[in-house]
This record gives sequence, structure tokens and C-alpha cells, in this order.
Amino acid sequence: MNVAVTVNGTVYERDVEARKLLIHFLRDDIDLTGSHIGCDTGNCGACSVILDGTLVKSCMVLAVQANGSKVETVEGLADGEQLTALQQAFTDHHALQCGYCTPGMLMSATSLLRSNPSPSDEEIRKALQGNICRCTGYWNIFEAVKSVAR
Amino acid sequence: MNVSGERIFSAPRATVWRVLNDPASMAKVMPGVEGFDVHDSGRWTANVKIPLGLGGLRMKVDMEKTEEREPEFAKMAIKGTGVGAMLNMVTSFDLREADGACAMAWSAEVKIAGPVGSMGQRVLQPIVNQQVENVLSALEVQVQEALRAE
Amino acid sequence: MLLREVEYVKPSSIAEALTNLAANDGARALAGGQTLINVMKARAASPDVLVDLSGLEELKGIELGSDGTLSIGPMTTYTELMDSAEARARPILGEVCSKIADVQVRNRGTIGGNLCANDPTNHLPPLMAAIGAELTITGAGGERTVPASDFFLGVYMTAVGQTELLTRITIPAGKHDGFAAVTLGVDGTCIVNAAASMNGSLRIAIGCVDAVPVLIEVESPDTVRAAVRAAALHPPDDVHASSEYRAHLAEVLAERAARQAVGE
Amino acid sequence: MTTIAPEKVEVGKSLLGESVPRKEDRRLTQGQGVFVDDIKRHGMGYLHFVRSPYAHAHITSIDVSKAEEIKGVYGTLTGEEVASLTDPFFQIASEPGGRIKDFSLAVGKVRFVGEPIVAVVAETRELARDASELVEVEYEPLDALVDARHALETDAPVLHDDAGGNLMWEGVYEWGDLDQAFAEADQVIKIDELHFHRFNSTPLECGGALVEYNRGTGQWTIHTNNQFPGFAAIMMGPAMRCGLDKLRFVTQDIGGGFGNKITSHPQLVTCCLLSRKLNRPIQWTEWRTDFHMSMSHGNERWFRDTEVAVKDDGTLLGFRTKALDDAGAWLRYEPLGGVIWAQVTPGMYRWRHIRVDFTQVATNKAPVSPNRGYSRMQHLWFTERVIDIVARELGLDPVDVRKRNYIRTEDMPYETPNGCIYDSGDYARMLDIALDLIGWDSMGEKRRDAESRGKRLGVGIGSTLDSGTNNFGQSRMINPELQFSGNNEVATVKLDIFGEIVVTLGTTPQGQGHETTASQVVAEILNCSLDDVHVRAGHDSYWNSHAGFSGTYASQFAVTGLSAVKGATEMLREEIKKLASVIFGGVPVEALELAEGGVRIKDNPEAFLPFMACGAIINANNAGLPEDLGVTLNCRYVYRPPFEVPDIERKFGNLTLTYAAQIHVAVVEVDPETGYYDIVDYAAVDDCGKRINPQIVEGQVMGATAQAIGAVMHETFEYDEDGNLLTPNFYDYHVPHALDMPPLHTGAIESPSPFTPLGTKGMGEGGGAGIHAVCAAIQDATGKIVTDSHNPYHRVWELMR
Repeated sequence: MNVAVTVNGTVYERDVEARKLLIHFLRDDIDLTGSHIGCDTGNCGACSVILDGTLVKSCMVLAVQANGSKVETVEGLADGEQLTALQQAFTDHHALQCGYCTPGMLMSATSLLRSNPSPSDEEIRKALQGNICRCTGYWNIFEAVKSVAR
Repeated sequence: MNVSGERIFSAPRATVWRVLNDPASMAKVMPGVEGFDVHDSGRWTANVKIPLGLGGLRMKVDMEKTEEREPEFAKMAIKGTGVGAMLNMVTSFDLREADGACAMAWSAEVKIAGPVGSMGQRVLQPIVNQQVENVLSALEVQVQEALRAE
Repeated sequence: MLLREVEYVKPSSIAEALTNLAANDGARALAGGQTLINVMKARAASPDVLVDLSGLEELKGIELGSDGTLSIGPMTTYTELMDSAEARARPILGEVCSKIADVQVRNRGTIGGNLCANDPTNHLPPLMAAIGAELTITGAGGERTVPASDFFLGVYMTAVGQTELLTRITIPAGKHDGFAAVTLGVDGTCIVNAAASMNGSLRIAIGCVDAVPVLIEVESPDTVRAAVRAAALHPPDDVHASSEYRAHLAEVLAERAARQAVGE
Repeated sequence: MTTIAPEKVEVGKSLLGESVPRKEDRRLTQGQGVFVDDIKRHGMGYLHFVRSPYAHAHITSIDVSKAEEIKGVYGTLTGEEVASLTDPFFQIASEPGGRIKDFSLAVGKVRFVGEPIVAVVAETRELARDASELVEVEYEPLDALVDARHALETDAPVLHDDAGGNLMWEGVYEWGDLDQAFAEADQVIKIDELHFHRFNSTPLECGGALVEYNRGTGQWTIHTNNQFPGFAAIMMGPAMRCGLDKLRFVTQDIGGGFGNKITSHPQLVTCCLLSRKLNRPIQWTEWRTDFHMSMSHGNERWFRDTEVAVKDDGTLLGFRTKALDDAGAWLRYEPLGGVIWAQVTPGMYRWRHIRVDFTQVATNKAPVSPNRGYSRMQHLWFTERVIDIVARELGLDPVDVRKRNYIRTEDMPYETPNGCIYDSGDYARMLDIALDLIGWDSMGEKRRDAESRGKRLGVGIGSTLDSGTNNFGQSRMINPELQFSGNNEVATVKLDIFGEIVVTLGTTPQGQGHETTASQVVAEILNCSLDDVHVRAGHDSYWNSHAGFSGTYASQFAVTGLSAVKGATEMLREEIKKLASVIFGGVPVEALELAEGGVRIKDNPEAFLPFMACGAIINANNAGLPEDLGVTLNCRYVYRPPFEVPDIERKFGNLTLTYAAQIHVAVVEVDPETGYYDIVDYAAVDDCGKRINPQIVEGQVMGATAQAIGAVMHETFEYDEDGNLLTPNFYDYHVPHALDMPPLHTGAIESPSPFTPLGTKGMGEGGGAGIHAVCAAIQDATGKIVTDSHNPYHRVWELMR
């Protein structure tokens, strides 16, 4: 089936099978490999992207369902060389180690801060509940997101 | 997984025994049967599409009677091979006359392997109980039909 | 992660959706996909056609009637319900939805999908049974309404036939509700859950102990545990809980939900 | 979350000890990291494994014809082909385990659910899986052996006929004088059975590889996330009947390893064979369920018939126990687990008389391989359980029993009963800091507050050691014929034409920030800015910067990796000075110093030669330099830790170079009615010698803590009696999420190691301190003895009945 999906501002047209998941479309069909796959049951959130303004796990969306939609992935956050405040905060607070969950974390935190610029500690943890990390224990990630909250 | 129970059929034991030993009726007892062929009185094969809520599960089911004491006891080995699951089941039936009706005490040792198994025991056990319930109610229908035909 | 071949259609009306479903006995409705797509990844079961309901505006929306009854479109997401002013008429709905999985799942998962999937560990089937929701099912032959207590038939199986759709969830007015669960980690999958609602009598529905929610009615929270024992549950056992432990949790949580419902 | 910084040892301008931001972060926060599944090659075939649905069965027939007929399927590989094309993998074990025949695909028999049987390669991922469902395999199911305690019974199913039974390895470890100790004891505490459960660290990225075969040179380029290429090469070369140079390993970004990505050599061999057979690149990505069913489970270990010789005042004299270890279906790194625990035989305590009868058996479960805290975690859990059970039996406070028996600072370096030398540390002080961090003094008040809410409060301590930098000579205690000993790591540092400093490492970082800490060491020695130093990401055995033990495992980078970097950089420094002395017309080397990105004469700073000039001269303008100058500005250094081959008979000798210490305290609140419990407070104090980048070290402590909490509360690989894995993915294998995290207070002290060039100690595995602390806290809260390392709610409920 033919789909046209706008990803980080660029329109990509591809012919895809109905069974193709959005995460595979991003990684394999248009070579945006920033979003990752960490599980096969929709638990880990490494594939989180923002679809038409809504944070979703792209492993539970079919590519055909994204036809005509706007997708934002981690590759679209920075403005050229200029990292976002959140990306910079992740470095300053050592909020990443292997970096495999980081794209998903950044998308979840970005979505949170857009709707709630000054979240409480509990709201930050609740917003990141869908993103598994096995390296950091999350503590530094909470600090990084909190440091960007106004 | 061991499943067992007792069922009262309002029919003489002989009728229930006849149904249990008639491959044509037994094949109709299997959920979602699409075709079957009888090799001999003790062995038959059925192609079924077990109606799970979210989509059918195609399986080839081989049934073999392994033990028999007419009209009170029968034991069967059932082997189901499908792409979604591998089923190995040993089931036995004890039939007793109980004032005009027939009391059937049944037990089954069910082994399931393959992708279905990865859905978690707490989903699998209710599914098995549910399919066993369907089989018993279908058996009830076959027994009543056999009774009317007498 | 790699699904089997499947067809995909996106009807723009309920009628068209019903036609799509009737055209193939392997057709299944795709709501939020937070359960169905994962089952398809495991290839444990594979529909032949996916009928995407996201284009059906009639299945969305939450209305609050003058008599306090809530009418919820099945394609309403958990997040939409949590944010809805109308749904605050029955606070337990938003509270329970806020405990389901995580933000991403709640943004896409739907109330109707949760009910129609009827995974034994889901939160909403016992809640709807306890608060006495009414579920409207539309088929080629027209509409019929089924009480929640008759809606759930088995794992992934409800009164909604293969060629039918759940089109509306109606929730009577009420405020005295309770929900208690022991979960796998905070906001995790339920090991056992129980919902309760005080509406004249005290209705309690226990989840995760059978293929469908187990309903009991009692006079007061003090008799709940005895009533649960009387129901002679034999829940599944798995790595998280033995059958005996689940039966014990069922007693404790049913009582806690009941006390919350009567406001203790 | 509060972090107490250590007393500043010396606040110099030094870059060592500074939490500088990590170089790796720039690419990783923009999704520009390169993980294995990101790599694409024209015409590559996607590989999908047909895996066994049975735990134990003969394979009677395999038919791949239906699969191969499908358009777009490139080909398949079966166990039979592998058995003809390769030899069995080299076995570490002596008799009888050494006789098992391990190939990269199942041959004739399957031995655990999920074992790869046939590999199918196709044009797309989905087609490869579709085709794998058309491969027809006929099985003859056999009884499955799931409980290691039945493995040696006469009627137990036998996995490996070649080994003549399920016994894989056994050995007796005995030091000191047990009879004397038990004679002197006031009491002997008996503990029937303790069980350490099976789990692993489930890195978020599963295994994977993209393998290309070069027809001309007969060489494989293996892009992979294997974290111990040195070991993989030693296993794959002989099996594939090729020289190790034919196996080029390339890693860049790895999505977590934690030991679980050491033993992927069987899958890599299958990819290599297929890339040659089908003459196209092979892309293999392991999915979560594949990983759980088949990869690197942690050692499951029973400690039975334990006896502890103690004095009434809590002084510990010694213990004896029978350790039974479950290796799963294959020995892929085992039975090294049979000796690695001996690095920390006494734990942190001064008892001198110890005997362990160690037995390892095979079962129809996934093969065991290293997992964070490998084999030491199991033993340290055992010693901590013993301490808390002894304290309870004697009616003493666990804090006092620990303080009475901790090895004292003044005894350091301390030689343990089996010859390991604990280099430095102050365990008692660390315990005080930890207790202070969780408000030990106000614990009584907290207990009452919990009781008022119907909850039971419990406090538990977990004190562990991270033995770092293995002396591989200990493997000879497993098999005297092995020719391994010592350890090594390589680094190269060079000055490029335009003065760029380029560093290559032999390691395979999976989040430990090697590019950052390595550049801190280089910049410190060359006195230049961090930005001038470029550390190449990951590992490439083509860089000639690798050695037999190259890789990242077993908490050793801060010693082996950074010492290699220090060695290579110091060589470069001396070469720069040597060159400058010639350029400056014979100025003696001692009169020169490196500063501000160049070299100058100390008391005449204007005479300054920038690195760019040095690089240009040597690389592109070297006529006229003295014949015997011997300067290349391209230095390769191999760091070898100072080890001896241990005494095999007495099983005596220093098995690891450094001993970092961790003391954790957990506070739990248990709901007695349901067994549900929360960790309401947590403290972790760490001592790993000189810390190069404190923030990175603290990150490792946090990660180890979170994994330990997950393991003790939810994570377990459990099998039913037929050998089906009950937790095959994250649906049932619950790892900690954001909301599960308790408040954390961290502290640190620095006891520099006298044995390492930078005073650093290897750290990062953490010894499972969180498991011990939570088990002790549950024992305190429930008043019942905890005998299992895994305590989900239902077990806590059963404890209290």
C-alpha cells in the first residue's frame, strides 16, 4: 500500500506491506535508525515517537496507519548543531550510558514538557514509566528532566 | 497443566460410550473443525481452526485411543501441531451409571509449547479451560443427538 | 516483531466497517492496537483482515446525560477519558485508567479495545461489571444492549460477534466506587484486581481469577471475604502467583475495594 | 536523591577525578549512534532462526525444501551442514564436561526450548520468519530435566551422552583447618538449603550481527555487539578451521552488555557460514523473546548442608557448604563460574577456615554465561545470608556482627585464605556512611510509623566486593591443561600529520564511557585539552589494537584499559620530547615539558613546538633527522597486570588484581496481608579507588542497584516441568520501570589501589549488593529466615503464614 508520511518535516512516500510496523518503516524503509527496538511486547518504549503531536510507541502502530500523518523522532529534535536544552541536560546529568533507550526517553520527556513545562517529580516519573532503561536506574534521567523544567 | 472435572449427561452410559468411540461424532466435538479423516476406530485426524478471540489458530490434530475398558474407561493421546502452538495432551474418561444418567469423570494433562506459550500462563490457562468447556458442551450435543437417533 | 501477511481496511462509517467484518470470517476490528498488534507479533493468533476503526468519529466522544449517566464512545482513548470533564462525574473511571500501563499506551489504547480484548488481567472488565455498565452492540441486524455482567464470555471473547461492533458504553450515575489491585511493580500488569460499587447493594467484580470477571453481591464490606470464599475460585497459577495466593488476594482486594466504595 | 561527594583528596588542575561531560553523548542524544541493527548493506539477507519448541527431543528429520522454494528466500543452514563444515567449539572444562560436542546449530538433538536448529535467510525480515515456519522438523520428545538437584539421580534424563551423564564439573576447595575451627566453635549454625535464582540483565539491545565474507581474502568482517571479541575469536577460529586474523570484529555502539553479550559466538559462526555459502552479507537481529529463551542466563546456584563455626560473641571462624550450580544445556563460558567466585571466598570477613564442594550440572534450560556480578554475586549473597542468619540465631545485631568480622583497614593489603590479596579499603567506615544516609538512628521511629499504617518495616545490609581484572590463570583450576593465565589490554595513541591525537582501544564499551575516561588520561599526560583527543568509538580488530583478552567485561577497564592508555601515552610523550630535543638542537629531554598542545623548553617557553609541527615533521617532512632517532609518534602499549600462575593443587593464588567494595542498605515496608512490599529508602556507598570520572562511576553504582532491585523483586527465568520458559519476554519478565525506583542516597570513599598504575580499581558489576540488602530487609520485616535470592510478593506472603 502506498503511504506518504511526514517525518521531521520531510515527506517520505513508500509502498509498504500492511503488516509493516511504523518502527520498521522508520528504521528500514527511510533509514532513520535513531528510534530503537528493545522488546517484542510493547513494553520498553525505545521506539517512542510523537505521531501528530501524540507520544506513541511506534512498534504498536502500523506504517499504513501513519499515512498522511506527521511523525517526530529523535533525529528531528536538534536544530542543526544546536542541541535542545533537554539533550544538553541529559549530558550534563549523565542521564545516559549505552544510549539505546535515550531516543525514546528524549521523545517522552519532550512530549511531557510541551504539555506541562513545570512537572513535579511524580509527574516526571509517571511520564517516563513507559521507557525501560537497564543502565542508569533512571535517577539521573529524572534529574536531567527536572533541570529543564521551568 | 492438569485440568479435570466431572460432567453429568442425561443419557445412558452406553450412549455416551458410543459417542466417545464414534470418530465422526468426536470430530464434531473439536472446536472450529474444518475437516477430518478417520484412519481406523482408534485413530483419526482433524484440521481445526481454534477460534481464539483475536484470530484463529490453525492446527492439525491427531487423536489416538491408547486404552479402553468398555464401557467404563477410555484414554486418548491427542497431538496438535500448528504454527502458533504445539499441543500434547493425554486425556482419560471414567463413565459411571448414576440413576438413569451417566456421570463422566474426565482428566487431561495438557502440554503447550511454541509462541502461544509466550503469552503468559495466566492467559493460557483460562483459554484452555474455555476450550475444554466448549468441547464438553459440544459433546453434550452429540450425546443428545445420539440418544434421539436410537 | 514480524507479523504475518494481513490485509488492512479503514472504513469511514460503521456500516462500511460491518461490511468489511462480514466479508471475511478472519476479519477483526483494530482499535488502539495495544493488545491485538502484540498478539500478532507473537503470531499466537493472526487475523486475515484488520478493520481500522480510527476513522469512525461516531465511535468517539463522551457525553454526560442530565441524569448523570455517561455515554462513552468505545474509540475514546484512556488519555481522553482521563482528561474529560464529563468523565469526572464518575471519578473511578479516570483513576483506574491512569493506572493502565504508561503514557504511550494510554494515548493510543481505547476503552472499547480494552473491553473487547478482555485479557483476564485488564483493568476495565471488572470495573465495568461492578459499576453496572451497559454495552451497545451493533450488527447488520441493528443494535442491542447487553449488561456488562453478560458481556464477557472468555479470554479475548465477548458478546460482540465477529461481524459486530461495540458502539457505545453507557455508565449509570454513581459515585461510590472502589478499585484495588496488586500489580507487577507500580502501575504494572495486574496479578489480581477487584472493583466495587455501592448502588443499593454492594457489587464487586474480581479480575485475573478466571477468563471473565467474577461477580458477587453483598450487603456490606464485612461479608465480602466470606462471599469470595463461597465463590470457590480456582484461579490460574503462574510465575507471579500460585492459585492459592490469587484466591487469597481476591479476598483481600475485594474487601479493600468494597471499603473504598462505601467510603471507609 | 542526595549525593555526598567524598572529601576532596587533592584539588589539582588534574583532569583525573573530574566528572567531565561524556564525548559519547553528542551522537547518542541525537539518535546518531550506530548499533548493529542500524547497519545496512546492499543485497543483505535477513536471518531468522527456527528454534526448538521442545526442551529435550531427538531430531528425527529436517525438511527445508518448502522454505527454500519461496521466491525471495536466499537459503538455509542446518545442524548437519554445520557439523561437516566446522569442528565442535573448544571446551574449557576438563572431564567429563570437556567431552560435550557443541556446534552453532543443534545436531541430532535439541536440549532447551528456543535452541536454534535451522537458520533461514531471506530478502526481508518478515519473509525470513514466514519461511522459517515452512521448515518441517520432526521431533521425538524426551523427558526434560529442569531441577539441577535431580541432575545426578540415576533415572535423570541425560543431556550429553558424550559426557556420560549430567555432571559437567566438580571440585573441592578447602583452606585453613576446618576440624580445628569447628572444634573451637561455641556453636555450629546449620542451614539446610539456600537458593540463588536464575535471571540476567536483559540489556535493552538484544544480540545481533552483520557479517560480510570477502571471497578474495577469505576474511569475515563481523559487525557485532559481542563484548569479548578476544574470547569469541578463540572460540570461532578453531571451530571454523581458520586463523584468527580471518575474523575481523567491529563494534561501535552497544545497547548494554552486562556480560550477557560474551557468548554469542555460536550465532556468529552461523552468520559466517551463511555469508560464505550464500555469498551475501547476513543480517541477524535477535528479538527479545529469542534473547530470553536462549542467551546467557545467570548462574542458578544452591548452597546445601551449610555449617558455620561461630563464637557466641559473633566471631566467625569458618564455614563449609556444598554448592550445586546449574549450567543449563551447554558450557559456553562455564564452568569458569566454578572458580570465579573464589576471588571473593571470605567475602569481606576475616574467617580463615573454609571448604566449598562445588558441583556443576547440565539441565534442559538456556545455557548459563556471565551476568553482571558473574559467580561472585552468588557467593557474596551466600556469605551475606550466612551473616544475617548467624546474627539472628545468636540474637545479635547484624551491624555488630559485620563490624566485628570485617577485614580491617590496617590489615590491608589482606591475604585471604585462598591467596587473593584485597588491596585496600575501609569497610566499617563505609557501613557507617550508609547507615547514616538512611537515618539509622531514627529507624525505631520509622518502624512505629510503618506499624501505624499496618505495614512492617525492615532494614537490611548488603556488603559486597567487585573483584576486578581477572588473572585467567584461575581457569587452570577448572582444567589443568588450559594454557591461559594473566590478562592484558592494548591501546594505541598516535599524533597525526596535523597534530591530532588519535587513540584506539581494544575494549568494547557498552555505556561505560571509555572514550571519555581514556581521553581524560591522555589529556592529563600530554597536558592538552580534552577536545584535542579523539578516541575511536568501539573495537576493530583491524586496528592492531587488541589482544587475547581484549573486550569489556568483569569490571576491569579502569585498570586494564586505562593502564594501556597511560602506557601508550607516556611512550608518545617521551617520543615527542625526544623529537623536540633534536629540533631544538640537542636540548636535553629533561629540560622539556608538554603544555598547551605542544612541547617547550621549561625555562624558555617561547621555544614552543606545537603537536601539529611534531606530527608534520615525522609524517611528512622527516628528511635530515638522525638515523637512530627511532620516533614514530605512533605508540602501541600492552598492559599486563602483575600475576603469577596460581598453585593448582592448593587452589591458591591471587585471582584478581583489585577489590572495589560496595555497602548498600535497603529499607522496605511490607504489607503483611498481601506480601506486597515497597523499598522506601536506599543507600549505596562505593569505594573503587581513584575515580577518574566520579559521575560515570556513580552511574555504574546506580545501574547495578536498579538491576539488583529488579532481580530480588520481579526478575526470574522460571521453567515449568516440561522445560517451557514462563517469562520469555517483558510481558512476564518485569524489569524495574521509572515508578519502581526508591529514593537513593549515594556516598563514596576513595582507597587508592597500591597495585595499579593510576590507583584505580575495576568496578561496575556491583556484586548484587541490592539483592543481599533487600533479602536482609525482608528477613528483618517478617522475622522469618529468607532462603531465596528471589522474593516476589507471593513468596513474602508464604514466608509470613
